[in-house]
Amino acid sequence: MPLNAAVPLSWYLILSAILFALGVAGFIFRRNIITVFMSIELMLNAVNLSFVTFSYQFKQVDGHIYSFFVMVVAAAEAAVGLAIILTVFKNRATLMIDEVNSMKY
Amino acid sequence: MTALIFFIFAGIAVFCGINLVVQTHPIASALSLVGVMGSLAVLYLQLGGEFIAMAQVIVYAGAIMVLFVFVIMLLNAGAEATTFQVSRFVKYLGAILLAAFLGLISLMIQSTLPRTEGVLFGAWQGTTLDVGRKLFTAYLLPFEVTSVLILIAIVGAIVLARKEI
Amino acid sequence: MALWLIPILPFLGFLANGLFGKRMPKALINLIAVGSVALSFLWVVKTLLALQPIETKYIEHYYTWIQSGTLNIGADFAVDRLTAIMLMVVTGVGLLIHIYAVGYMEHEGGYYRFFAYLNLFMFFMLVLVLAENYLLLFVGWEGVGLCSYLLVGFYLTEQFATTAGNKAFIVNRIGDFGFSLAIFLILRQFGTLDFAKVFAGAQGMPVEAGVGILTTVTLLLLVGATGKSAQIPLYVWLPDAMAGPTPVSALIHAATMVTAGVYMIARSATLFTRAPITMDTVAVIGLATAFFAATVGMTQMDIKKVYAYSTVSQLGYMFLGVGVGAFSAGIFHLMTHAFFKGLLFLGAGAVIHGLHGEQDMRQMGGLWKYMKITGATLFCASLAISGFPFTSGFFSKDAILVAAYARAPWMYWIGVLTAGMTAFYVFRAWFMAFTGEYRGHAHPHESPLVMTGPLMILALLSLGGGFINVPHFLEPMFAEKPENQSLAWLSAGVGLLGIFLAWLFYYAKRGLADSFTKSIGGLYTLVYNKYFVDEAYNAAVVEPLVEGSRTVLWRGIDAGLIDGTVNGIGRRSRGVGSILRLIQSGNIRSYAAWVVLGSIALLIVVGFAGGLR
Amino acid sequence: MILENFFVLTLIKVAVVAFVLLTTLAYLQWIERKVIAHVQLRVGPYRVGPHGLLQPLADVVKLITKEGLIPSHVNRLFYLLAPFVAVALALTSIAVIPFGPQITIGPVTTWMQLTDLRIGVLFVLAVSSIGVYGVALGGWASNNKYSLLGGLRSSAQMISYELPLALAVAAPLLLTNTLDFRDIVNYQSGYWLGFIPRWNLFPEILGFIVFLIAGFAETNRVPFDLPEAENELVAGFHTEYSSMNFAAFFMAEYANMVTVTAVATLLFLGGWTPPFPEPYSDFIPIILFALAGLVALYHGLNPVRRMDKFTLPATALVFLGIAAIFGLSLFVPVAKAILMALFWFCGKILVLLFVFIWVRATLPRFRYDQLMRFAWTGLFPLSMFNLLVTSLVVALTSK
Repeated sequence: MPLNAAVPLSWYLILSAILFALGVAGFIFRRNIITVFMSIELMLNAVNLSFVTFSYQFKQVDGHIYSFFVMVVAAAEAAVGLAIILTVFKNRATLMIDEVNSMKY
Repeated sequence: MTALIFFIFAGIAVFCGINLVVQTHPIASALSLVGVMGSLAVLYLQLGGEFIAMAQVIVYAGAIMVLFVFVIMLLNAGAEATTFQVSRFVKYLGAILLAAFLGLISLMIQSTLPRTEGVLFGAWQGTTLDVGRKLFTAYLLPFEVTSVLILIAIVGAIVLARKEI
Repeated sequence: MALWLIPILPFLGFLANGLFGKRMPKALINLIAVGSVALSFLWVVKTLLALQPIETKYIEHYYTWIQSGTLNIGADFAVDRLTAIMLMVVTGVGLLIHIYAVGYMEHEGGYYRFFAYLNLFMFFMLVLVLAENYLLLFVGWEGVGLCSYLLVGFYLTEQFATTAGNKAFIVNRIGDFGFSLAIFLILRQFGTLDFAKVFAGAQGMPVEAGVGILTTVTLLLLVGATGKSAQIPLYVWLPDAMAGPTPVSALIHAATMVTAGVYMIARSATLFTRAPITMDTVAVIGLATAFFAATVGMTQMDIKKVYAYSTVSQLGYMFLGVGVGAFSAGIFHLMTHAFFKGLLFLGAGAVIHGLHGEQDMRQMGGLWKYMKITGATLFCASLAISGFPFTSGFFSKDAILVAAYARAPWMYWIGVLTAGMTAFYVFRAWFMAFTGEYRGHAHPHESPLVMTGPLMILALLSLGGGFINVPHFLEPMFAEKPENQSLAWLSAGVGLLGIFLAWLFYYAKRGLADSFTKSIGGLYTLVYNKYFVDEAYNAAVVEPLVEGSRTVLWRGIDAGLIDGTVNGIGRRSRGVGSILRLIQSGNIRSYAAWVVLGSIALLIVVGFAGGLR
Repeated sequence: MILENFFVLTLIKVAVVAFVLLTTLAYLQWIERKVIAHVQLRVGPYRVGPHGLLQPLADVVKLITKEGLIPSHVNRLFYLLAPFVAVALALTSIAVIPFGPQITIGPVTTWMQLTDLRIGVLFVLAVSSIGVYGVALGGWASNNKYSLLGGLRSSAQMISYELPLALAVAAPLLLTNTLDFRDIVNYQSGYWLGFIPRWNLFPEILGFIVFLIAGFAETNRVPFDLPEAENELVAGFHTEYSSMNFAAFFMAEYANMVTVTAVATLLFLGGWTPPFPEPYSDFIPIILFALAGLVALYHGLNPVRRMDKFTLPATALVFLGIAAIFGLSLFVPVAKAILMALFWFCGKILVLLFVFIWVRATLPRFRYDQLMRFAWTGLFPLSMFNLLVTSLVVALTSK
């Protein structure tokens, strides 16, 4: 297709799907808590992209506002989550989620 | 032009996303995530979300990820131990599941999305004015609630980060 | 006109005292408790004056309480002449008793609790009286039952008090069960519970010869009434209920609550008049109760027990009245009874108070020297209850008896006999307490003005209350029965005879009573032990129930069936869990993978099982 | 015509701006050294060229020719990436800064600005917010505890001061009700009572002060230069850097200074709008430069030092020439527009830069905890208060 043609909306959505899948992959395959956390952020970003895309489709800014809220929530989540990670590291001296398993037994 | 920009930044985003997953060092992952966010911001601009694009950069890349990098540096988290031991289920099925998931999603998107006009840069602009208008009229209550949420998060973070926990 | 203000005021008092009373000084508690009731009394007066004359029913609708399908139950209050009388009685007598209680409860513990309960009772009682539909009335009905339970068991450190409370509550449950059944039947029959609609519907129905729907409904209502108003066979709780503080006995178990059954029957007069069978049942039950309780009352030694049984018997009179169709007479007697029986109890309370808790009449005597006001007022009350001419009891009781005569003469004769016995036992009590020489060990003393004041007011009312021509006032609602003076005089004469006998036995010739009782020893013991009714109930109802529930319910159903099932389920689930446990690896990443699996399944379902467009 | 083409035009602009900017950065350092030296009663750079005017050139040569050494055990990629990121981000934000009004040269009509972004303010905020990565990465990558501490400090400090900065920026935005720099400047054009410029400075004086202080912190300048506190952590995050990498960090710092001052000028000082009404303001540059030239000439005619005979008259000539150019430009509208705008804009920026340098020469350094406490308990509430008051006023006055 010519490089200055319009881009179908579905491509943005597929891109967001790919990013989401990558986030899931990171969540599943990584052991470092921080990386896992970042994978979650990646998923959130992917969702935001689809929000914005839909908001383009419907020519409404609501999608933007949703993703704005997602950002706010992500910020709060990051603050608390990183604090938790710090605490865990302080007590366990490890960042590997598999080694933080005392609730398991 | 739109397509070109889309391809460039979509490529960057995907590359950085993959990089995030495969890199063993948290800092590398964090920076690739920042890359993803930056390119996503550009795509937002393309989709006419000027405010959300800037917010993406300011909030995500500028605050959240800085926080991540900060923590990584603070804990001086080294590279992940390469002993790749996950539960059998994940080891054997994870990749397949993901592939299936991705395929299904793409299929659904392709089959459901109405064949509307594609995205042309500047065809529609969700101006900051509109966002502000809506945010402070229709979405006022959620907005206030998020403020409460943030307050809670602040308090929680401080409590967690206190010395004697 | 803000009828809602009437019950709400005591309720606010209840909230204030119940929530913060613990930290409040007694003066403040009194102010709140008495003040709230006084305010609502004033408001009642104002309302009634404003509504004067209450020709038609005045209804206030506040909001739709229950709205489901065609069923539409509103929270609405109404005032008609019947309600007006009840309101005056409840708030007026209630106010006096509140004032009295301030003095009586002076030295009791749980002061604020007592007044909180008392206010709560006023609230529920007023709701009951003001209610414009059966459900709201039922709310008040249950509420007063609750308060009666709370107040009977007020001395919760005493075993007998708590058991008495339980007894009152449980026995009432039986009645309430019948009442609720009646409500359901009414709902099914008329599709509504509003008095106006129900009675309008009933107007169109003929007087039932056999047992029809109306008869069933009214009989069930009667069951409820017998429970609340302590009629045979459900009267057993009332004598025990005397375990509560005396103001409670006066307010709840003499003046107001126990008369709720009578009120309810009078309220449902439209239904009852169309069910002659029920009417006869009511009359017979009332008569039997009256006679029976009177006999028991003659033998009791505990002063409060005497008055309790007299209450039962007077309630029987009221039932007789409404049973023979003289609703106005019944209500009339309800009012006068509220006066003199409240007075009797308060007087008894004053005596007990003066004797530091002594209730046995054998430990009294010669109290006239110590407490003249109490004695005088009690004397007035006794005159009134024994139908001494031109006292309030004279008019009301005789209105009933006349109506009974019009219905069936034998009823009248038994009623007269009962009247005689009534006169006998009240004066027996009075003579034993106030004449002769003091046989007790405590140091009797007159009660403070705060207690004697209400006594005197009530004394005036019980003497002059008869001139309030209630039957005439209620004429637009219930057809008035013809007066028949000669019959009235007869019963009054019998009353005087009873008084004379009492004077003879317990004042003039004291030995006579004992020798007499000895001569009829067997009968006396039988009566003295209340015909062993409690024991009979125990053997017939309670024991089998307990035994049955122990063997069948507990061992059989509970242990065997239910536990078995539960354990079986537990075993099963443990078996299943042992398999499912493999998923719960505690490895967060495998969880995530499972989530992905689930979402894939969801996608397949939504996407290809026609979830799309 | 080729000039109308967007790309060509932009390229030309970029070339001009880049050249001017980089030169300015180089000479900014010279100015700083000079000013500080005179504040401290020294002469500062004096040897290279007259009054050390060629010093920056020498510095550049030195830095280029030095060996750019990479310590062992550093994370090579990030070590090299960090200065690049820093300087790139620092220079990026210049792109949305307008230097003057719309002008028309022959057929071409354009703004004196690289890109006209409707959300320029947000853009600047965004770029400055990710500017921290350069410092943090540099500090972390160069495997050195001092550098790491410097990096950590700088990231914490920048996050902390981002808030007051943003809030202080938000206040004038509320007044002007736009995110476009040019609209903001246009809003500030005009005068109260005919002679007081309608700058946001006067209603937003509090916000301006907060902005400046936060700006000091954002650019890691004294008294907030904790990341490179010599006496605690040798040179902070750029301890390990040498030659061009070091120069890149240096440039980044100065570029950030320029950006902050420019933004402050645009937001609070009315951008290129002259402080005096139209006819008078035109003569100010002429008078200024002419005076300077005359003073130089006077000193040149009766010199105190040997070389003054030659240097000062030359300078005088330059100044007078500039004055003449300004004078002539009064008769060429286009030239006048450009020159006036540039004069006032650069003048204000230079004043602010002088304040930066002045503060550096004057104030001691904060302690780290003081720095943080100051940010969270002093500056943040202050800016919040300012924002609230402003919004209240706006809400009450706007209909």
